[in-house]
Amino acid sequence: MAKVPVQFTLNGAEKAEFIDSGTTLLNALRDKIGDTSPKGGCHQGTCGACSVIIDGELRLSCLTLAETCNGAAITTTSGLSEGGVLHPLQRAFLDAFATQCGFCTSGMIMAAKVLLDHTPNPSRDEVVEALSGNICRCTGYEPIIQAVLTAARSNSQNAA
Amino acid sequence: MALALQTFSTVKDANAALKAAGTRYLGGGTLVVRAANEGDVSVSSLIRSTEPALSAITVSGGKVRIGASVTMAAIARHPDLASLAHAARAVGGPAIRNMATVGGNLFAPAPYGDFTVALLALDATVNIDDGELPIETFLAKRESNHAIITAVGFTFPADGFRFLKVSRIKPKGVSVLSIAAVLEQAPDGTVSSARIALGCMADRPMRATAAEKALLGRTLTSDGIAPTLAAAGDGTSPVTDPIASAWYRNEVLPVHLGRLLLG
Amino acid sequence: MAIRRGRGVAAINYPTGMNLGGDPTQALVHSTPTGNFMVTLSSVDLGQGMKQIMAQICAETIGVPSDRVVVDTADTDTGPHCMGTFASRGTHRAGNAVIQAAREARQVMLEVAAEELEVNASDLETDGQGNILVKGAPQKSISIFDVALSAHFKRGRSISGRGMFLIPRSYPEKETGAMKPSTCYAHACTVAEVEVDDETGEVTVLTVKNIFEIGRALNPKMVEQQLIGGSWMGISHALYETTEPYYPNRDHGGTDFNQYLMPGPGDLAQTEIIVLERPSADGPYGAKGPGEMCANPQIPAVANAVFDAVGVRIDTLPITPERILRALKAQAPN
Amino acid sequence: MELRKSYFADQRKDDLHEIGQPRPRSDSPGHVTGKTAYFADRNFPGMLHLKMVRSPHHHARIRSIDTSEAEKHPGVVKVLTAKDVPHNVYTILILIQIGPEDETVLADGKVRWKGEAVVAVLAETERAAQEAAARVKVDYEVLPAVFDMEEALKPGAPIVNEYHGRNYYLYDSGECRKVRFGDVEAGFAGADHVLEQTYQSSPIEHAPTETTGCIVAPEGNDRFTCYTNTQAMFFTLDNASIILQMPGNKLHFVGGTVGGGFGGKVDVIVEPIAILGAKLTGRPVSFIYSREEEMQISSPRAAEKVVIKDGVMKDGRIVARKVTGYTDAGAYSRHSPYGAQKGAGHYPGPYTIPNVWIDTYCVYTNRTPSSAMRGFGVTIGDFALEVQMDKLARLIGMDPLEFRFINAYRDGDMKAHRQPTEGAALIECMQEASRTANWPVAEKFMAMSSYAKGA
Repeated sequence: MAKVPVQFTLNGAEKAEFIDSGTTLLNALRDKIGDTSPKGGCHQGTCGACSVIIDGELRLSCLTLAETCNGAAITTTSGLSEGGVLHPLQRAFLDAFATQCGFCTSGMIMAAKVLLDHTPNPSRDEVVEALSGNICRCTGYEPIIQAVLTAARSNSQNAA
Repeated sequence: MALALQTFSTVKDANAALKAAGTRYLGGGTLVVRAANEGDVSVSSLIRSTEPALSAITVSGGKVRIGASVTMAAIARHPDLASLAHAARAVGGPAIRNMATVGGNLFAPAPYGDFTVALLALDATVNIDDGELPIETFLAKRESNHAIITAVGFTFPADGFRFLKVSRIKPKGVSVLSIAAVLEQAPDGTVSSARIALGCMADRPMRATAAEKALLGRTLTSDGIAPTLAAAGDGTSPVTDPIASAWYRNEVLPVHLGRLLLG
Repeated sequence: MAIRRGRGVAAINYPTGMNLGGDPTQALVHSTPTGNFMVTLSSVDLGQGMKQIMAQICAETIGVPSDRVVVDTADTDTGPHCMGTFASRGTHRAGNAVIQAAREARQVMLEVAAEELEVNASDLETDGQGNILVKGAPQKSISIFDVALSAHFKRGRSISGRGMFLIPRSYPEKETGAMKPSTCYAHACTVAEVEVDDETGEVTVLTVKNIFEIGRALNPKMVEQQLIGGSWMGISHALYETTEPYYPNRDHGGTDFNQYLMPGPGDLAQTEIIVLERPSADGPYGAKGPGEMCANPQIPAVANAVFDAVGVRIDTLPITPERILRALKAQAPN
Repeated sequence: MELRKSYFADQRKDDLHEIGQPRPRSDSPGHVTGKTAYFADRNFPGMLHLKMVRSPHHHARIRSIDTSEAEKHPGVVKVLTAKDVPHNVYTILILIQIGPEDETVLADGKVRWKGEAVVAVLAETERAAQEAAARVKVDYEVLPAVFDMEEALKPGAPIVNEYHGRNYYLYDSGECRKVRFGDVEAGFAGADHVLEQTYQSSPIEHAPTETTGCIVAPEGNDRFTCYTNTQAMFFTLDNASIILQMPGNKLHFVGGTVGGGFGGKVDVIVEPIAILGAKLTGRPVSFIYSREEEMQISSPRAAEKVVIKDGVMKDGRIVARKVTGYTDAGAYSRHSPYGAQKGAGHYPGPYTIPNVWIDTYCVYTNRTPSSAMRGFGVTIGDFALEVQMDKLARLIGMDPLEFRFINAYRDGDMKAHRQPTEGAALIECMQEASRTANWPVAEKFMAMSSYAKGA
């Protein structure tokens, strides 16, 4: 089987691996690099649990071939907290009791992070739209929406 | 055979590679990688091209050219395509829109392919490496297409572009149906030309030609559009899928068309 | 076109634990040398928060803060038997087992403390903060940290306990059906308000007001999580979900999250939740199982609200736009 | 959410240290940082991937199975058929003496539902397993199928499952679980109105975001560790032990952190075959349902049919209720015989009715085997009961909420299954609903209490 090189930064750290051509980014991250924070809930692009940020854009790692990410900057939920301090979104998800089984959580946080990076003070409708590609079966979404709105408020307070 | 990806810098070389058996062109991956993940073992080689023109949007003199690799997100945020933004945003959630391409959408089977419904109403042309063809011609035999789509082109209507997607899940759900319309009205308000395209009313986007005809010379009032709504279902053969049955789609098509025309 | 509004009510009860009993759960509790407590189980956390709740139950019973309790669960080499996480049984069955184990451990802990303080164990109480005090003379005290050290290194005692909870199995009487399905029941009453588009059959659930009686909210924020999520699932069952949308034709079942329909974040009803607590006689600190019943009353409440809005009864779930539209058309000639 | 502490305050101690406190969840930091380890987050060198060849038919005889091409396919390590499974015919509730064994791990001679597992392929990669699965040839003789419970119960219907020999589960009480209380026919005869209605439901999928699965690793000492998302550890271990004819002490199950269950992960469905694969190859094995399998192959909530016949008086009293409940088990029992009789203990709902007749049936059809789901045996029954209550109230021109107060059970009331009511709280829930939803009812109802009649 043809092995191909992939090289990108993952949460700021350089990564280089040889992988089978045609390997999805999700499988490369989980099986080769050992970052299991993106989850494989469907491998169809319908659940959002595998969401990662590639060069500032939200992407589904299950539908992205790893070898198309050469030179990219990839962010996953496992890389959000710095020095043991949680990212404001992570803190807000905790405080809002927005996780139950937790399987969708890291994808939700990725989707929310891209939103807040571009839209620091989103409306509720903007939050709903940003989360719309991510499925949660436990929470009924409302606690997650509230967590994102709370994180946005705490961001803007810090900035003020 | 394991799956492998081949990348070419030109469309020409990629087209040559696509002639081999078991190959398929990789756009944004939302259709092709999904199929591979789901166990479609008929494809063993994915081909893509990184030619820059595939990712370009040009707008000049009312003419629009959108490269086939342009994503729905790129269309939605392009300042010159603002009136198309809601049709681009009708596709998927945010992550899908960052991946799904114009070229891929042309091949998306019902209940997908909402943006193509818009392109059909816009009377777009579909470009390949050595020519172009009308979108209706392309759609009619898209299964037999083996050439890489390079771009779509259309003339931007001054105004009068209308688009509606009906889905059961909000804000992101696949279509019960989608409708796009490009209407021109005479100074007295009567419709002087109309192109109406429907999604999910057949296995691929289709024109509602009887409805279009019935609209000519009519005003956009409840009474004025009545013949159009009566003709809306002519020639349709809607899909039945988990979202809705063919019966339901036919029943609500006139309702939604009416709301789009009067809205 | 008309958007019609209606509201409906439903009231339900729900049994806690496996039907007819006979479903054991066991637990072990022991202290570390420095007075932290391990709860060992084989119960499964599906996301409902079993680990956190068992920590709070153990902590309450021992008399320490819950962050001094670690729950180690679901390794069959170490965890004692649990029948499983289903039938709203986790908190009730495992919670009772943990209480029994924690009580036994607490008794040893108090005996060691009594030896250290030179008093009778029956004269001691815990302050919930990690200290053991002499009743009526709180200045005379010892920390659980010191008690555990003493037990381990000085007195050779194991501060530990075993817990077991089993409701004996009930066998239904063949002819009359006399039986004991459950020992305690949770309750709910839901009022739903909907809008129905009478041209398309589309239903929008505007509000749901859920009153749940759950015995005891052991952790109110976690109860709230389950109740909000359950209420959403109930609405989802009422209006959307099916694996065979056109039965008896079994084709066209959804195979992904695009085509297996559930309400999205833009479809949420304004949801109000009120909790009543009538402690159950045999629940851990009075708790009943809220996890399943919280998704039930919305279904008939929405069905009744749809009737109230447009005057057609959809007696087959799910209540899809197609079923409503067909019923409206059938009714139209009248 | 609000706690209404004014209700039942006399029965409750509210000054506890930990109970009643909104402590943060100990597992949430792991969730928000992506560190929580689910079963599939483990990766073992040399791990094989298992893919299942499934029946394309609802009901068919298997004439032959040819795995030769699949076995030769590059990357394939093992292909398993029924003959490889030591105890291939099983039923999970055998652990609590509910038999007979009626389901095959891998189909043997016959398939009884579309999607049934026939051949398991183990390969070095998922792709190789998929390719090889496509090369397995199964020759089927299609048989007539029955999908409708009423059809299945008619004489002459195709027999779905020969291990039962009839298309319903035979309880010790006969073809259904029965409850008989008072004289229901006398009740109907004396009623002002009698209303009989039928309610039905479709199968519903649990749709957890994490699909069903497990990873099995040989420990090198003839023991096997199974990382699983089962909802019931020992229940799964003990059933695997029976199916594999392996002593339980050879099996080590690790789990307990699950990406949503809702009842969908209590079937013992992936673990035994994955352990068998690991045993026969000496390699770690991963068997994880695809999303499509989760949606269409894993057990759904059963389709149900509920027929309710009520006798009601003009003053609002329900004097007789007869319920016939049908649970569509699909082709195999799994948990359905239990769920069906759970309905018998649940009807006639939280109401005190003097004359009650209940029959609940567990019916076999060629649909996807159903099993437990959140509200098992009750959810659809509650839909039927509470829509029926609404219809009855409208039939006699009474407010639906007031109608429920008239019939609500209270402490001490005898239930149809002959247990006295304890700990009732339906009335208080309805009183609070009246207040919260601004749905006024007569003062006498607001003055009622669950504690005792007439109080």
